[in-house]
Amino acid sequence: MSAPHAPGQGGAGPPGPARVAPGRLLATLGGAGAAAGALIVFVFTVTAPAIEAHRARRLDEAVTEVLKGPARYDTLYVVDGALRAEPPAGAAAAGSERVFRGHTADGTRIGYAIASQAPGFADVIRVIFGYDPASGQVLGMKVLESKETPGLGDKIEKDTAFTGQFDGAASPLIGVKPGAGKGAPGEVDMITGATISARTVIRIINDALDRLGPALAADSGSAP
Amino acid sequence: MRTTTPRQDLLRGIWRENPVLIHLLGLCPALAVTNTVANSLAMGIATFFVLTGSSLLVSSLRRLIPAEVRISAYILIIATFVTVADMALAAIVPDIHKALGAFIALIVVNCMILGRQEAFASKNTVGRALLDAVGTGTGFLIAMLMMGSVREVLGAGTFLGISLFGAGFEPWVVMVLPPGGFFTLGFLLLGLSWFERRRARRQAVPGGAPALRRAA
Amino acid sequence: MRDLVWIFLSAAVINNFTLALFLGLCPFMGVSARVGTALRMGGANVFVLVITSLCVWALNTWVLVHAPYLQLIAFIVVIASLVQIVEMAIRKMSPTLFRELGIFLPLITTNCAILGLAIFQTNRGYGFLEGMAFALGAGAGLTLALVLMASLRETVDLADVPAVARGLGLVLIIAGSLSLAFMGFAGLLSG
Amino acid sequence: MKLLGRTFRHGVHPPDLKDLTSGLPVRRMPFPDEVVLPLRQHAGKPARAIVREGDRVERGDTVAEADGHVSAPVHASAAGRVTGIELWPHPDGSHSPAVRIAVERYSPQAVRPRIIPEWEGLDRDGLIAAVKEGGVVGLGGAAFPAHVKLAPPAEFPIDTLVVNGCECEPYLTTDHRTMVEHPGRVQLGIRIMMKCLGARRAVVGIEKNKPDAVAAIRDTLPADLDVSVLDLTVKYPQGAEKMLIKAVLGREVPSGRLPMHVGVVVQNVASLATIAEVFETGLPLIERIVTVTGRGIRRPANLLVPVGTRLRDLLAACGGMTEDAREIVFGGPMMGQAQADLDVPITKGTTGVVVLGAEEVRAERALPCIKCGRCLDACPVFLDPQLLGSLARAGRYQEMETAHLADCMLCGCCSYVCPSAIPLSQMFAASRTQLRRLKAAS
Amino acid sequence: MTAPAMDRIVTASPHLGSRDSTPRIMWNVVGSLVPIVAASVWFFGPSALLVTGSATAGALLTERLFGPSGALRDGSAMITGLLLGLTLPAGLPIWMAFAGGAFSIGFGKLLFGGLGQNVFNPALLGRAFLQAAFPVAMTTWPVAQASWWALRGDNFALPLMSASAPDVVTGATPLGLMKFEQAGTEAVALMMGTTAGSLGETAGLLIMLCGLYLAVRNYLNWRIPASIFLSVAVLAGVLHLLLPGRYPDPVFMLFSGGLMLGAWYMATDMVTSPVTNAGCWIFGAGIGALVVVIRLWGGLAEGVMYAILLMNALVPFINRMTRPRVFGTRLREAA
Ligand SMILES: Cc1cc2nc3c(=O)[nH]c(=O)nc-3n(C[C@H](O)[C@H](O)[C@H](O)COP(=O)(O)O)c2cc1C
Ligand SMILES: Cc1cc2nc3c(=O)[nH]c(=O)nc-3n(C[C@H](O)[C@H](O)[C@H](O)COP(=O)(O)O)c2cc1C
Ligand SMILES: Cc1cc2nc3c(=O)[nH]c(=O)nc-3n(C[C@H](O)[C@H](O)[C@H](O)COP(=O)(O)O)c2cc1C
Ligand SMILES: Cc1cc2nc3c(=O)[nH]c(=O)nc-3n(C[C@H](O)[C@H](O)[C@H](O)CO)c2cc1C
Ligand code: SF4
Ligand code: SF4
Ligand code: SF4
Ligand code: SF4
Ligand code: FES
Repeated sequence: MSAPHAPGQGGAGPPGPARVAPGRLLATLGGAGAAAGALIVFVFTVTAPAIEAHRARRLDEAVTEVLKGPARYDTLYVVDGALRAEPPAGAAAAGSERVFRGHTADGTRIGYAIASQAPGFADVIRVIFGYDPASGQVLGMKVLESKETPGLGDKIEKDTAFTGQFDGAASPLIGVKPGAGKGAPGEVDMITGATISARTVIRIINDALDRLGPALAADSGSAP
Repeated sequence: MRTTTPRQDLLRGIWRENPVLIHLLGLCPALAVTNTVANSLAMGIATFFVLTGSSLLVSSLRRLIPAEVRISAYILIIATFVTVADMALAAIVPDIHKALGAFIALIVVNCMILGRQEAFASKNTVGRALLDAVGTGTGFLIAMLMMGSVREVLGAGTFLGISLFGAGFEPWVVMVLPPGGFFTLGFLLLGLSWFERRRARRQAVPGGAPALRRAA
Repeated sequence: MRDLVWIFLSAAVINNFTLALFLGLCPFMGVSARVGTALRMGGANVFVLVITSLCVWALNTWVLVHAPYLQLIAFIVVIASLVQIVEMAIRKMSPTLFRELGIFLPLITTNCAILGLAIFQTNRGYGFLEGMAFALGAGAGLTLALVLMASLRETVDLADVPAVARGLGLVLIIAGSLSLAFMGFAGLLSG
Repeated sequence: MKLLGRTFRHGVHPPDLKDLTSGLPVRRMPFPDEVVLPLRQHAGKPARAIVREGDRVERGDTVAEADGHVSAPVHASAAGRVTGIELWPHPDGSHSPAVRIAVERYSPQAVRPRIIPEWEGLDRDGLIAAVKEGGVVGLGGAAFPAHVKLAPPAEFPIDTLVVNGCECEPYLTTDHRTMVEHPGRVQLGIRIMMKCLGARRAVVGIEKNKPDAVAAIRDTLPADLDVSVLDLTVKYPQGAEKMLIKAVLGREVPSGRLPMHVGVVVQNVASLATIAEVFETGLPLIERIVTVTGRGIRRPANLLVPVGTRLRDLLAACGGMTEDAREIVFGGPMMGQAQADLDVPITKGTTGVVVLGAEEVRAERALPCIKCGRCLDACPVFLDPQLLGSLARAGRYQEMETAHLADCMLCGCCSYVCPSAIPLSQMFAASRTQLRRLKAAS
Repeated sequence: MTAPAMDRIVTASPHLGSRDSTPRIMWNVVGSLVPIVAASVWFFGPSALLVTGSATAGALLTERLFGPSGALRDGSAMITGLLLGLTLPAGLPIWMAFAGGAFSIGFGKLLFGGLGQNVFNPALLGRAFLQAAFPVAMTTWPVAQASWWALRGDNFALPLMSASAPDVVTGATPLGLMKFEQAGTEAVALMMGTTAGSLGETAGLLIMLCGLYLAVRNYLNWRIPASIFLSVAVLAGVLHLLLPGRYPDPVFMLFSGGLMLGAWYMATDMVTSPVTNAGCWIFGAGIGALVVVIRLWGGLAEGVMYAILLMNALVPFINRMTRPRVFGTRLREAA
């Protein structure tokens, strides 16, 4: 790996700028790092409230939409298959699943908002939906994130005829071809040309309810 | 050092040496986030900001940064500006921030930015580095907008979300899908190359081409 | 298990890292003229991606929970240094492997595929195994795209490509066509 | 393999078109007014002229002698006067030095009395010297001096002599007539050659479309030697020596090597008959059988032609050409050389003259290669002509070399099958020249 | 002597050539497509002619304008146009079919240098482009209507405007039924073509006959359709035996969708398939496997087009791996 040396250079060190003492290297890098860190922390402190507010607003809107306007909601954590009010301690905190329990102004429980996901046509689809264990009905559904094809798969979020069907649909949901339904309470008409996306949404909800059903039932059975 | 006028420093990057269309640098964002004009604009501005900021800092620190660690130092500086841009976008335009996703963070590794630091900012005065960064950044922004406009207009029939052709228009969905990105850039390059060749032919026979054609 | 398989396939073919997510385009355009080089570049990428996935998982689990705003800088610094260390280790232990892959390592330590993997893995909250599946899938996807492109380019090299399309114009059109073809994998394993 | 008949893999099946002449006995052509004897009628170094303008020569006299080991002498094919040694059109398309002889009108064309060597009495060296004196070269196409083949280096012992009676080119019937009319000579040639080579056995390979030739050779098989006859599938290029060795012995001559490296020497039947003639009549190679045929010739024939006869005279002897004659080819239509000049002489290696009619020749413009792969299925040496062709067009000669251009034997099968009429084998010949030039330059 | 009429030529050997020429092969393929186009008109009425005609017009016009002069004579652009047309639904606006034909030839062929130099099947690239550009129009399959004369769908939508006939009666293709409704279709219906689908994906038997004609005349490499059918039949057969309820039987898999047209006419495009016979077996087996994977586990009902395009991309690689051993080389290495 020896670079060709000019004869007069005495062979010491690579050609190019004069060698610098390692101390100075460290000092410069350290200095730059510290300055960069400081700048980032500064910007972070300035922007953090706004970012947090956006995040909260987004969540708020979603929960509000699928629970049909609760007066307030609590955040619950799924720990070992049961719902807890406090996050689990330690490292697991960040990764633990959350559900949101909505209440009317007078404190009656409306139901739970649950976020879940599965692979759709293009990529993972993430949805949040409201569910009332007491009646076994889905209260509403909103797609949080999807990359489905514009004009086809994106109807799962843009087509109100599709999203509207989830309001009050009995679980488990049954996906049917448009017009092929027999009028059963859990039927949801899928979207022609986007059967995969529509079916994924339905499956996400059914799977999430299979998984969390017992915990939700237990929680809604407990005293308010 | 190269002998260029400040005017050249500024204008060079905008078209003649456009980073995307001529040097094919920074292709990832040019393809990944140009499915709408708004995204292209945001990405272009963020990149512009990072490029100018980094160039400023790198050129002012150029005597302090030892050659051995210069690349690391540049990346550190760039990463800092990117983090700042990322947080700023998240705070100011959260929806666009969400749409751009990971690609804001990926500005760090945009070869165009590092390339300008290594090739220009680290060797020139603050003023010239600034001009160069503004030129290059604008060039990038222009390329992004060209891509974004073609893709949004054809792919959705809208420009910045405003419908152009009315309800009956059949959008060419492929244009906003990944293949459309490749096709659009490919087509832009073909067009450029066609223009380039035509001009070269014209210059080769100065003023003579029409006459020749008539004679033939 | 099915999730892991999906994560792998997703990065490899369904949403191919290069052809659908546009990550790693520089090597795709630059190192795809010859099949042999493309294969080795792909191999080096797999290698770095796996290391990256490990790093990111460790950073996310133990460090970044405390300082999320340092994410980007931490990724870059840690990945770059770790790859450097591994490179030195390989050079010591297996000079042949180093000759095959080593020369590519410095080039890709901080390319966008690597950083992209780090950020996607973080955003999607992948754990250790998922991260591995993701890294391997991404590596497979990059290698596949590189090798396909290289062998197609070797063929097209012998064609009478019109002057306007010579160079990257045609490469982009081929990439678009490949991307179209890969749409056939859309929705795989989703039903 | 046995079931399908003995052959090699790949190759093509052009129409054989031999009916025009296969039944016609060989007749002697009248002597022309002039013969032109190129000094280069064989592979290797050209011969050195030993006559001068104005010299009188008898039929059979040496006019040029061998220049080195891989070379052969040239003899006067008719009595007459040397009118010059000058550049003359050569069948390969060039102009090259030739001895012109004005033939004596009323000469009996008798040969000088000479000692006919008694072959049984000669040892190996004596036999080889006699063959060299006789100017015998391979009559199968390449005109390689026969005495060289008779003396392979000691480190490559020869166990088998393969006798090439395939004549797989369409139209040609030279070897066919030789076998039918002179089976005894062929057998004597085999005997002499086996003695020189020390070969244990000889195998005669004949394509199945010549049953009378197979029968003639079979009927004359010697009792005391291990000589056998194999009838082979009709397929071009069955007669190419590497393919023939594969077909009759199952041996594959390694790439870049010669038959002797696998213990084999291949000799054409007509060459063997000529060797025998040297010891039967004492005459050197001064005349040969030439098939003059094709849709463009009025009276197709198998003629015994003095070497050096000009094409013009030969055509005249066959009634001239028809109206729709389009192309005159020396050799078979697959590998032969098209001739532009009617003054070119017949040489020792000219197996036939084929005058092709308008509807036979291929005059279409080449279209782009459509990657149909037919050329790969045709190439008997398993090259990828399609790839070689693209590389040739791009001028990437070095890559052609790694793609085994050197193994191409220019048989033309690939060009024959190509639906886009791409002159592949021609491109390969040109590329070889280019490659040689590049190497010489560097 | 009689001087011959002197229009003699001097060319390089060989001086004979086989009878086949590229235009001859191409026009034979065009001829063999005529019955298939006729059948599509029989099933779908004048719409079929409109759609195929405009796809062909798009292809021919592009070749004429931007291709080398006289290129139309070789007939390959005609094949591209016809085959593209046959893969489209009868109700497609004809401007889309035209655009598809133009894309096929322009981007799929001419940009690579014209005939013989393209790496992807132009017709399929055009179809893939249309499918990605207009996914709704491309998956709207009109079914038989009351009158044979009635136009289906929205053939006459204005250029750049969408097909929005609300009254069109659409049906699901047999594969769509299988995939999204777990409903089977009778094999006889599939073979005779009385199902919904693209113009040329119905009437499997007819396509097979026309393809066989080409195979017998050696205008296509029979190994490709053979290996496709073999691999589809074997894979689908094994899966069907394991889980008969979940996976359809092989006969259905062979005769549904575009498999027949794809296997006989599109995978066999010599330009975009391997040059070696061994390569053709691999190529076909790969297509078959991808078809089964996409149909049974993918998000799309039909995968023939994508399978062929994906394998097209592998062709240079396959060619390189299956290049035959040059005569006499192994022995040399041993020596
Ligand atoms: C370019 C393209 C995009 C597609 N996008 C979607 C999509 O976003 N969601 C989906 O479920 N199917 C999508 N499809 C799949 C097909 O439309 C598929 O056939 C459809 O899901 C079947 O539904 P159907 O039986 O109701 O027609 C897409 C297909 C293509 C060709
Ligand atoms: C493509 C090709 C075809 C040939 N066909 C014949 C043939 O049919 N008969 C023949 O005697 N020699 C044929 N030859 C020449 C033989 O390879 C070989 O040189 C010859 O048989 C050696 O005998 P000779 O030296 O007596 O001519 C052919 C050569 C090539 C390259
Ligand atoms: C350079 C060269 C050297 C040869 N040396 C020998 C040799 O030493 N012994 C031999 O039997 N044949 C030798 N041959 C003859 C070939 O084996 C072959 O018979 C001759 O080239 C005619 O082959 P063809 O008519 O198939 O082209 C030699 C040929 C060439 C071109
Ligand atoms: C058997 C056969 C099949 C063909 N199939 C296609 C095809 O599927 N698509 C196409 O565009 N051209 C096809 N062609 C025509 C031609 O090969 C094609 O346009 C080339 O790809 C153009 O370079 C076919 C030709 C033949 C002989
Ligand atoms: S550096 Fe990375 S992000 Fe930038 S263009 Fe290259 S590959 Fe894309
Ligand atoms: S270094 Fe790697 S990523 Fe960058 S241009 Fe080269 S190959 Fe591309
Ligand atoms: S000419 Fe050469 S490449 Fe062509 S078939 Fe004969 S040996 Fe093969
Ligand atoms: S036979 Fe001709 S067209 Fe066919 S692959 Fe060979 S060179 Fe190409
Ligand atoms: S005639 Fe058959 S090889 Fe010469």
